[in-house]
Parts: sequence; C-alpha cells; structure tokens
Amino acid sequence: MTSVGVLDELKKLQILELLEQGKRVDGRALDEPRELVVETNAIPKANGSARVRLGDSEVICGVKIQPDRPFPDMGDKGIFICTAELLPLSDPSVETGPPGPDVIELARVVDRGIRESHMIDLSQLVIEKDKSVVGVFADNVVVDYDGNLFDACAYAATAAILSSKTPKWELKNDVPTIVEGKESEVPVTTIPVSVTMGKIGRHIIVDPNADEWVCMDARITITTDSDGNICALQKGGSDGFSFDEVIKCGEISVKVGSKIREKLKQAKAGNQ
Amino acid sequence: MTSVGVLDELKKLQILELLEQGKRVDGRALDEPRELVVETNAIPKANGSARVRLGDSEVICGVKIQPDRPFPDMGDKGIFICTAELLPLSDPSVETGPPGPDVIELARVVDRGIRESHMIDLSQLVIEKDKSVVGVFADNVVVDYDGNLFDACAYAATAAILSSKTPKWELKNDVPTIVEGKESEVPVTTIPVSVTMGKIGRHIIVDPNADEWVCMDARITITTDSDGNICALQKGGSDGFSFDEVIKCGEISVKVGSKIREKLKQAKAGNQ
Amino acid sequence: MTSVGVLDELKKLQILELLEQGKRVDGRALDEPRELVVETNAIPKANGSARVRLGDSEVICGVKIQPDRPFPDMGDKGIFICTAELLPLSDPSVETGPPGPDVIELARVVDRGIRESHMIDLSQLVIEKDKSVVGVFADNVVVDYDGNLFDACAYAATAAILSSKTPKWELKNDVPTIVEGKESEVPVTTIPVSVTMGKIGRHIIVDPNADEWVCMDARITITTDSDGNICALQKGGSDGFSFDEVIKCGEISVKVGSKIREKLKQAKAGNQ
Amino acid sequence: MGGRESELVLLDENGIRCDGRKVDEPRRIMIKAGGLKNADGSAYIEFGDNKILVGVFGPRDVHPKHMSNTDTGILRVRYHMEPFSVTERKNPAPSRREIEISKVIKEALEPAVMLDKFPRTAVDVFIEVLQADGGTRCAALSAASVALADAGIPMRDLVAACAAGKVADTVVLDVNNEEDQAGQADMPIGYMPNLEKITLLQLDGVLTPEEYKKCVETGINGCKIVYDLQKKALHDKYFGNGGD
Amino acid sequence: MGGRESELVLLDENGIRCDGRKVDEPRRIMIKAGGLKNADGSAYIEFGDNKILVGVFGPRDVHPKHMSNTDTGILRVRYHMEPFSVTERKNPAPSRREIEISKVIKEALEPAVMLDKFPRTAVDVFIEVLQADGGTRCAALSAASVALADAGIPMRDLVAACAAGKVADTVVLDVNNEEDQAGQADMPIGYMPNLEKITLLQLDGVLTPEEYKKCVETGINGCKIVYDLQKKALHDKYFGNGGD
Amino acid sequence: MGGRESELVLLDENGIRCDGRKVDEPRRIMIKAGGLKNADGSAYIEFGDNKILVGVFGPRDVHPKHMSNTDTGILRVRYHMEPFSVTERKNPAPSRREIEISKVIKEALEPAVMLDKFPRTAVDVFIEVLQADGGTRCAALSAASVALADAGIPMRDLVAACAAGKVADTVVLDVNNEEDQAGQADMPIGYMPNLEKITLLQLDGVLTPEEYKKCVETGINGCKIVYDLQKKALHDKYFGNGGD
Repeated sequence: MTSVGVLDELKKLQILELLEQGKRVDGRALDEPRELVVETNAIPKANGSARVRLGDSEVICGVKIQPDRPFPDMGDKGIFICTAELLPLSDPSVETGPPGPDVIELARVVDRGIRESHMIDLSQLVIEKDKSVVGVFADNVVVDYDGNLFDACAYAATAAILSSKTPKWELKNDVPTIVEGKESEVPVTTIPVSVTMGKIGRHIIVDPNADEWVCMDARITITTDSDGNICALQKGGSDGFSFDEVIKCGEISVKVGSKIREKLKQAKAGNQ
Repeated sequence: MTSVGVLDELKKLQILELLEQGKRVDGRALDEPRELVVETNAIPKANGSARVRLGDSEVICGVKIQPDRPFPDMGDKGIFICTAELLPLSDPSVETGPPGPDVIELARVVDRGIRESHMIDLSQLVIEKDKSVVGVFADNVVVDYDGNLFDACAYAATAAILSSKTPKWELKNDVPTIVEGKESEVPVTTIPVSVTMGKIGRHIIVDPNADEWVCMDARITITTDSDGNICALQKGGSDGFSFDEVIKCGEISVKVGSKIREKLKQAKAGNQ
Repeated sequence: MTSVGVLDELKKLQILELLEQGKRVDGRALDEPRELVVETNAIPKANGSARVRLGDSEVICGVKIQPDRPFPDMGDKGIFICTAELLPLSDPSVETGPPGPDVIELARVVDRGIRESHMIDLSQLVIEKDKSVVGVFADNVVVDYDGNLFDACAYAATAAILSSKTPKWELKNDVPTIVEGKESEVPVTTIPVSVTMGKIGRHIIVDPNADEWVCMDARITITTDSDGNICALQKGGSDGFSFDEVIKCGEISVKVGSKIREKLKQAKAGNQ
Repeated sequence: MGGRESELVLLDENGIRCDGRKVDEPRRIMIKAGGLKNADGSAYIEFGDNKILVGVFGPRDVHPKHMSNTDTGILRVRYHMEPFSVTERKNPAPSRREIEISKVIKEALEPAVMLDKFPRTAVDVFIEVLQADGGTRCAALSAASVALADAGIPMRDLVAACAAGKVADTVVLDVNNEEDQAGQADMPIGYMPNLEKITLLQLDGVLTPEEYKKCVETGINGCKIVYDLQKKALHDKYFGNGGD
Repeated sequence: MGGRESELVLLDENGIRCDGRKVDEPRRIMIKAGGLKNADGSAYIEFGDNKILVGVFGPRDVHPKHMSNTDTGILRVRYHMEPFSVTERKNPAPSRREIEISKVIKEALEPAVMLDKFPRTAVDVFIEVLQADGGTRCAALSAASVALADAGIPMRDLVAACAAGKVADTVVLDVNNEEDQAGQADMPIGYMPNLEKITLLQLDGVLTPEEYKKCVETGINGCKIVYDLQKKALHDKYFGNGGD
Repeated sequence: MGGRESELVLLDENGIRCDGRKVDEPRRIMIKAGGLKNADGSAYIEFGDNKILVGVFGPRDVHPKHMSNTDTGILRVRYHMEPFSVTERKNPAPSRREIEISKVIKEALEPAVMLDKFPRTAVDVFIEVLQADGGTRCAALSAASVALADAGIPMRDLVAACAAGKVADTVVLDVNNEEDQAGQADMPIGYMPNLEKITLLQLDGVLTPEEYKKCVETGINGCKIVYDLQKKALHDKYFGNGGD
C-alpha cells in the first residue's frame, strides 16, 4: 500500500490538479469525511459489536468482556486492549501471516486514541483489587479496504464499546463467577473521535480514500474527546508538517470530530 | 508428496491398468493390507512404546504419562494427546521445521481415531478432581516412509498405549507425588483400528503404499472399535466418493479392522 | 563470518607466511592477547555492568538481578543465565532476527565458562527454599566486531558480575519484597577466564582478530579458574587437534588466563 | 463428544429437539451472494447462529512462482476465526484445528472447481468466521461455493454442506452446538447434488453400521436443502429479486 | 498517563520541577559523533539517563533484490532495547512498541535524507537503547540524525527531537520518566530547524486546544537546543575540539 | 555438574563404579550399519541406555541454490531428541542445546568427510535420539560416522567418540547419567584413530592440569574401543556375519 508506481504517479497528478481547484476525486470538500454508516450488535454473541462503513472501508469490531489478572502495579484498574487486523478478503494486496509494521501501528494508534481519552472508566472494572479485574477486548477486523482505516477502526471500536453490556463477577473461592441478572453498560466517561488528515502537496484533506491514501505525502491522526480536548495524535508518512499546518489540523479534528460524535451517539441510541 | 510429475503419471497409468485386472503393483488383493509387524517396549524408559512396520512404513510411538492440570470444565477427566511427526530421515522429501497441513491433519486424525473410540477411560485418570489429572502423551515419529501413515501411526499409538504402565500419584501439599509399587495398566475400554482406503479411478484399495498414495484421487480413513462400530472418519484428497462407495468403505473397515485388532492384541499378549 | 572467498584465501596465505616466521599481522606474539580495556558501571541503572574492548572487539554486558522461581529440583540454588547477542551495528554482515547456530554456541560457551567455574555461589541466592530464589541475568551485546567474541563476552560478563550489587529480598505474603539498606556484592568464589586459541596450519595463536578468525582451521576455548584449574572447554571449527596440541593449549590457557585475571581484578578495584 | 451429563432434553416424546426442530429439519439458513467490494467474489451465510463471510480472489499470479503448476490452477483456502467469534476470546495465531479445516474444505471444493481451465494461477478462498455456533465447516463450505461462483470461477457443480449426527440415540440433521456438546456423533458432509459426489466427510462419535448409513443419507438430504438456497442466492444477485 | 496518585511534588511554588529543572529546561544532553569502528557512521547520546548508541550502514545493496526501488534509495530503521536497559529485564523478542517506534523514527528521518541520490540501495539505521529513562524516541531520533551525517549520507537538514508535555497543569519541556508516569500529557516532537518542518509528532494525554499549541511551540524550542548540540558534535569530530 | 549430595557410592573400595563397571570400561555398546530403507545410509547405536538412529542423504542438490558452494560440498547435521526420549516429555521445538550439539557434531565430522569430492552439493545427517541416557553426543557422533560410511560418502577416517570424566576424584571412562549428575567433570571426545586427530572436545567441570591430560588420554582409549565396533558394524553389513 505504500509503493508508488507509474499509474499511481498519474493518479497523483490528477488528484493534485483537482486539489489546486479546491476539489477532490469523489466530489467532497477538503474537510469533509465520507458517509459513515454504523450498525451495532452485528455479532450478538459478543458482549458488544459494531459493523462500520466509512465510504467503502468496512470494519467489524467485536468486544469480549472477561475476567483477567490485573497488570503488575495496576491492581486497581481493569484492562482495555484494542486490536486491528486486515483480513485477506479486504484487499487483494493483503497477505496472511504475522502483522507488518503498518498494521501494528494501526492497532496501536486506534488503541491509544481510546485509552488516552479515558473513554472507559477502568477503575470501575475491578472484581477484587490486585487479584482479579475485568478485561475489555475490542478486536477490529477490516473486511473491505478503501483507505483511512485509522478512523474506520476507531469508530467501529467506539461504537462497539458503547453498545457493550458487561456481566458482573465476584470471586468465589478465588474464581471469578458471574452474578446473574446484574448485566450493565460499560462505564463510559467520554466519546473519543479520531480524525485522520492527509497532506498532498500543500493541501490538507480529511478522511483520505484509497486513491488519496497512496498519494499522500504525510498524514496526521488526531483524537478529540467530548469536551473538545485533544487527547491523542500520531503523525505518519514520509514528509513533515509546518507549525501552522499542525495547529490547523488540530482545529479541523475538533470541528469534524464533533459531527462524527453525534453519529456515534445516534447509533447507540438507535440500538436501545 | 502431492505433486504429480510425468513419472508419476506413467506410474499411475500402470497402476490403473493393473487395477482394471483386479491386481495391485505389489500383488496384494484390493482389500488386503500389508504385513503388520509390531514390537512393543522398543523404548523401555518411556511408560509405553511400540515400533511398528506396515509394509515398509515404519513408526515408533513412545508414551509418556505424567501429572498435568485438567482442561477448564474437564476437571473429572484425564488428558490424552497424540501427535505425529515425519522425521527427516524417513524420506528425502521431508523438510525440517514446523509441520505443514499434511502432517497436522495426520496427527489430528490419528488422535481423533483413538479419542472418539473412548479407548482410554479418562475418568479413571483423575488424581484430584479439578486440580490434578494424569496426562497420557503418545508421540509418533515416522522413521521410514512408504505410504499410509494414518494407519501406521494409529497402530503404533494403539500398541504403545496397550503396552503402557502408569504410575499412581496422589497430591501431597498440592504436589502430585508417585505412590511406589502401585503401577498399573492404562485403563482401556476398546481397541480402535483405523483402516485407510484409497480411490484410484473407480477402484477402492486398502492400505495404499507410497506409489499408490501419490496416484490416489481421494482417500478415506475409517476407525472402528472392538464392537464393530464406526467411531471416526476422515475423507481426504481432491476427488469425491459416491454414496455407495462410502457405505462399502465402512464395510471394508469393519472387516479389515477386526483382523488388525487381533494382531494388536497378540502384540500386547506377547509383551506380557 | 565463515565463508572463505578469494580475498580471504590471499589473506590466509599472507597470514600463514608470517606465521612461518613466527609473526602475526598485527605484530603480536603467538601467545599474546590484544589489549584489554575494561570499564565497569557503564549502565548505572543495571545491577552491574561492564564495557569491554578486546582489541577492536567491543562488548557491553548488563547484569539484572531479580527474584525468580527456582528450577524444579533446584530449590536450594539461585539462577544464573548469561546470554550474548551480536547487535547489527557491530558488523555489516550481522542480520537481525533470531540467532543462528554461531551466536547460540557463543552464548552457551560463555555461559558454561562462568557456570562450570562456580564463580557465583548460587546457594547463597535463595530467598526461600523451593519457593523463591534470586536470578542473576548477564546479557552481553556486541557493539563492534573484530574477532574472538568468546573471550570479549566472557570478560565483559565476568567484569559485570564482579561489579554487581544485589538487593536483599524476603517473602511477604509470598511476594518477594526488597529489604532496604541491605544491598551487597554478588557472592563470588573464583574468577574464571576464558582464553580462545586458533589453529592456522600447524600454528596455535591466542585471541585471533577478525582477519585471523576467518582463516582459522579450528579453534579451542579453555576457561580456567583462580586456582589454575581447567573448568570448561569447547573445540570448534572444521579441523581437529592432535593430543599434544590439546595439552599445549591447556598450558597456554592457564598462563595467559592468570594475566587477564589480574586485569579483571584491577577493573573491579578501580570501580570501588 | 464428551458424553457429559446434562439436564437438557435433547429429544422429547414428540420427536422435537432442544431448539424446537424436527429430526430432519435444519436450522434457519440465509445465504447472500456478493457483498464485498474488493474481493472478486464473495458470499455471506447465516446458518443457525453461525455468521460467516467468504471472499475469493483469482485466478491470479502465484508468488513465489515455484508454488504454481504449469498444468493446472491451484486452489488455496484459509479458514479463520475472528477473536470475538467464540465464547472465550480466541488467540489470533492460526490453530491446528483451523489449519486442518482449511485443508478439508480445500479438498471438498477441488472436485467442483475446473482448475485445469487456469493453469499457472491460483484461486484464493478466504473464510472468516464472525460468529461460531457448531457446524462452522459446513456453513463455510456452502458459502465458499457460492463465493467461487460469484467470482465467475468455472465450476462443475456447487458443493452444498450440512451435518448429520446422533442425538439421544436418534439420527438427526444438522447438529447444533448444544447437541454436539451433549451428543453422540457428528458427521459433516459436503455433497455435489448434480454429480452425486460426497467431497467432504468426517465423523466424530460412535455409530453402528446401520446408523452410519442413515447418517450419510440424512446428511445428503440436508445438503439438497442447502443447495436450493445456494442457487437462490446466486439467482437473486444476478437476476434480481426486487430488493436486496 | 495513568493519572496515579503520588506524593511527588511535580512543580513547586517557584516553578521548579521534581528534578530541579525549570519548565523550559531540558535534561542534561551529551552527543558524540562517531565511536564505532565497523559502522559507516555512528553516534552516541546521553539524554538525561537515556544512553543510546546508533550505527548506520550504507548506501548498500538490498537483499532480496525485489525489496529495492529503482527510483530511490530506501531507509530502514530498527529501534531496539537491550535486555538490561529497563527496570524489568526485557524479553529479547522485538515488541510491538519497538516495531511502531522504528516506523515512526523512519518516517521522521525520511524527509531529511536525500534518498533519490542513491537509487536501488538501502541505508540502515540501527538504534540501540542501552539505558532507558523516558523520552527514548526523541533521544534516538536526535542521535540517528547525527549518525547519518557521520556516515556521509546527503541530508537536507538534521532532525532534532525533544518532547513537550503537561505536568501539574503546566506545559513543560522534556518530560522525564517520573513526570511521564504521574503527568497529564507527553508530546514527542521531531523538527528540522532550517526547513521548519515537524517530521515526528505524537501525543498521549489530554490537552485543550490552547495547551496543544503551547506544547508544539515549547517542543520546537527544545528541538532547537538539541540542534545546536548535534551540530557541535559533528563539528567536534570533523574539525576537532582539542580533546575527546 | 550440580555437585548435589547423594547417597550413591560412585566408586567403591575395589574401584568399581555404581553400575558395576571398572574405571576404564565403557558401557555396553551395540552398533548396526544400515536399517533404514529410504535413507541413502543409516546406522543405529545402543550405548548404555542411549538409543540413537542416524540417517544420511546425499550428496544432493542444495535449495536455495545460494546456500551451496561451488568449491566444496557442505555437510549439514541435525541432532534431534524425540519427545519421549527423556524423563520429562520434551517440547518438540528445537532447543538451543540441540542447535549447539548439531553444530559441534558437524564440526567433528567435517575433518573426516572429503567434502571437496562433491562441490555444489550437500550431505545431510539426521540424528534422532530415541532414548537418552547421558553421553548422547558421543553416541550420536559415532553412529553418524557409520551412517556416512554406509551412504558411501568418501571419508578420510571414521570419527569414534567416547567421554572421559572425573567421578569421586578419579578419572574414568564413559560417564553415565548418574555419574554426570553427581560427578565432577565430563569431557566428550571425538577422535580419528588413524589420523590421530581430536575433532570433538568439550569439557564441563573442574580438572587440574594433570587430570586434564589424563582425561584426554582416557577418552582417546575409549574412542579406540568404539572404533573397532564401528568397523565391525560396517564389516558385518557388507561382508556378512552369518546372521541378521
């Protein structure tokens, strides 16, 4: 997905020419994300789930909630882990086998966006301090690829967590045991929204599709929380940003993020 | 072992021609397995062992019996695991390294044949319920290859289990400790026998040797127990079977299996 | 590092010609090791460390000391593990990834030299018998390569252990807990010194550099202790030694080893 | 096959099973051809609570080249379970079970695919189990057939698959997860109805020779039910059914 | 970012931090160009208690060949921690964290390196963290730039790196390990001072838009301090400073 | 070498060891040349309770090609223990110990094999330890020599191997498992009797210089005993001994 051949060079020229006129290949404004469709409870046997389409990128996230041992020195906190995987049916170029650096970065950026926003109140996910805590595992799988998986996976994970129900456990003879009839929502404090922007020449575009992705000089993913704060950021790609561009991207991420956040809230409401 | 070159095509033509006359390359009848030679206690330091030749295929199986933790939700059962490995000295084409799909299937089919027959009464292999059980590990290694490893490994594992002696353990301060002088046979309820049949053209042959193996269109391995019941089956290969063929293979497996079972009983008796 | 090309053949001829005159490429006597420079406490946050240059081969060893579970049947002994790794910046030919046989042998020979000399009195590193012991992990990393890593790593590990301070632990509720103010030296009974000799033609040379290493027919690494005993030995390479050569190498290792041992003692003393 | 005790009534006096089905009745089945944008062909199946997605690529070049065959195309199949598809979150590394099922499904599809029509190339079938509920390999094989057809791969027949089994001493169609845990035998069958060929056949559990015959017959009947739904799914995609 | 309670006074009434520094003051920094014999270029940095060694090889041939690019050189970066570099002895297998940081540093160096000058070849940057103390990626990036220059690789600018962050509700320069554990935000920045380009930027922790702007500004100022030390290190090696 | 306390009398007042042997007496040794059908050469050895099978293939082509050498053949050796060969069932993944022993045995065989007679090709030696009882590497090396000869590989000499050691302050031949656990030193030796060359030599345990010399002498004597049995095994196969 990163090598640029002759066809890609031509495509890039065309995309650049359009951008000089303030236009994009698919007719969007520069700061306009693609349509977002969120379906929750796609995997009813999981504790929570969502199937998300961002344009033609499609991601399924399933949340499993189960007792676990706490990390050392973190006995007063539950565990949150978010992963991402490109299924080989999502694109002809995807290979099976252990994940490469691109996919590892994707998974870690999606995880950090949610983690650093403190979306889930992990202090409420303790069964018994230092002994047993609740683990929330949000696993994203990409089933169709059309660029910008950072945001597609982040939205799927966020929607899946919002839709999740967690059992209640207590220790019986040191074994975590479910207390029947005590299911509740996962304790959520804020709704993080990631917005990924690409830089092509001197233009900044929101939510690049696959054609734009391959032509980008650099990219930046900024996650904001419900209060409009910035809580995670990752720059990528083989070029840099000016100071002014970095500040401008921060502003775009707040603005675009607040619209996406409403979509995610609606998906949760529609689910209830 | 699966690619078919020009020489193999010629060999296949010859094999097929003979089969049209009701004959096989090595003179056997179509439903006749090769000679089976079983030597038990080949590895005296193991808890049980057998060295088996089926024609020129040769397999050594060693059984190790040791305390283990039970599987979750299976605290009232001992553990049985059977593996199979092709040693590189068994054939020039064998490569070292992690097992490929062929060998993984081999090991799993041999394991299931014994497991599904309930040969070993695992409920008798409990040291203390939910805490500590006895594990029986039957590891097959192939030292010479001449086709049909499914049956060669199954016979080696069965003979090795029949020859095994298990120590008795009890928990002392939660540590499984051997009770001296209480060695006994592994509790066996039935003797499973697997019979593998190859399909070449419209012919079904029992116990294909290496030349026949490479020419087969499809194969089927059927395990029967001492009562003449069918307890495990695996179809393989790139062709299919008709309904009538599947029923006929079931009948052959019962008939041939009962003869093999007598051989295995004799091997055990000879050992005592 | 083992393939011998045309240039290496020429170099070997030159080295051999010189050896016939009793000389070496860098002017050393046949039984003369290169200059040894030892700097201890190179990694202050580790429990002990050393940076060693043997000629232009350079190794850093860091020692971490932490509580661990004892090995089965070894509940009255602490744990000692010594590793070695060639960092890719040490030589253009080094590849990243899992270690090959050369590096595995290197690590195991360095480990055995120290282990078999009983340098560390492991019986003093028990927190509570059968439950919790102290583990001493000496990890060598090679940062510049100029032949004879066996000795360079052995000296780095020995110097790092001599410089180490170990905390004192006791079990509180079965958890090993540091007892403040009770730091002490690692209990050392002897100072092992490894001496590696190469055989080129009929000549035995001490501490071969990279040019000599690639021309060697065979090598031998002998470790001696403070009492002048021989406590570990490893022959390597694609040729053999005569009985007389093996005895002579033993004598050289005692003689050269005693000089190196003084250097290592000084490094420790300089550190205090 | 554990033969564990259970309070569950597997078959009541009226011949009704624990989930309300009759002995010869499969679970609810929904098959959809297509759906994925990047795959050359795809299908989605819901079979009871199983939810499985299949994507097909090819015929396409093989890398490395020496893996290809100048005489014939090759079929490659990967059966893969998502971490969230089962009760206990699954480790992402491919299990030995997944590797075996991949091979069994590949060999069940090969008799149906005209591999000689595209020498030197490969057709890749990627099976993704989104939610598992017993009988995934039959559901996966049925969906894979449809995805191959959707990709335009020339085929001799579709492979339809359904399991038979033995529950409460009775031969039944399409063993569900509870029945498999408590039951006596499970026999997945893959079948090409037009060519009358069994291309997948496995058995775990003890059957008399008579039960064995009955199981194969029952399973083949189930395959024929699946076959009609496979053809309908392809018809609906290519000739429309007035909706999606 | 754990937000854990702590008795540590992160910032006292005089604006002095827990290690005695002012809010806009970096830790002690020492950079040395060269030092390794076999590497084509190398550098060593001490940044607070971080100790990091970098070696560079290349431009050199790429194996296997198909990994090379006929139009441009490629940069390969490995960030690696020694087992003894952290409090708990580190497992030698490369962690996902190390793989991500390798990628982030590679993409931070690429804008500075004139890769088009050596098509078909690769430049390898090997980063070895000997002792870690918070902020390793910035220290590593700064040293890697110097090692590349020491190897004679043509560059548009040096990349200098330093983190800013938020501690006790105040934006500060160069967050140390204690501050990172107890603190509110950490933002590593890599910057090319001559070209005025930010080539590495990450953030963990919550900032208002105003604090965000302040952090970027503060970090860039830190990068300029590092930049002077980088240039001095190269000057000292190539033009001497009357000692080592 | 653990130096563990033990009630075991390692050497009694008559100079008899715990298993009844004299100090210069090896365990029971049985060597058989051939036995495997598919291997180009093979051998089986019982050395005390060690049971080891060796198969040899080659000279044969090397894949991938760039691993071959145009000037000389290469020897590849794999030493491998079966899961059931040791007291605790062994994990099937190759251990670091197995990798080292493979290398040591390879380098012990190389001086004996005329590799320059078959450039560009490889000879593969596969060693399978069926039952282990202390001293496996010597038994394996001795059997590997016979298997190479059985495969018709041109050789300068056979390598015979036997260990010497120190038990109860006395130098003894062929340390067994109990003696190794309780003993003071173990020195495996591989030796070419005709060429008078030591090709394998290792030592674990403390020896004075005098004991060191005595150990090497004692081990070489053991090798000569093994050598006669190796020659007999080959003679029996190729010239018959009226049996087997």
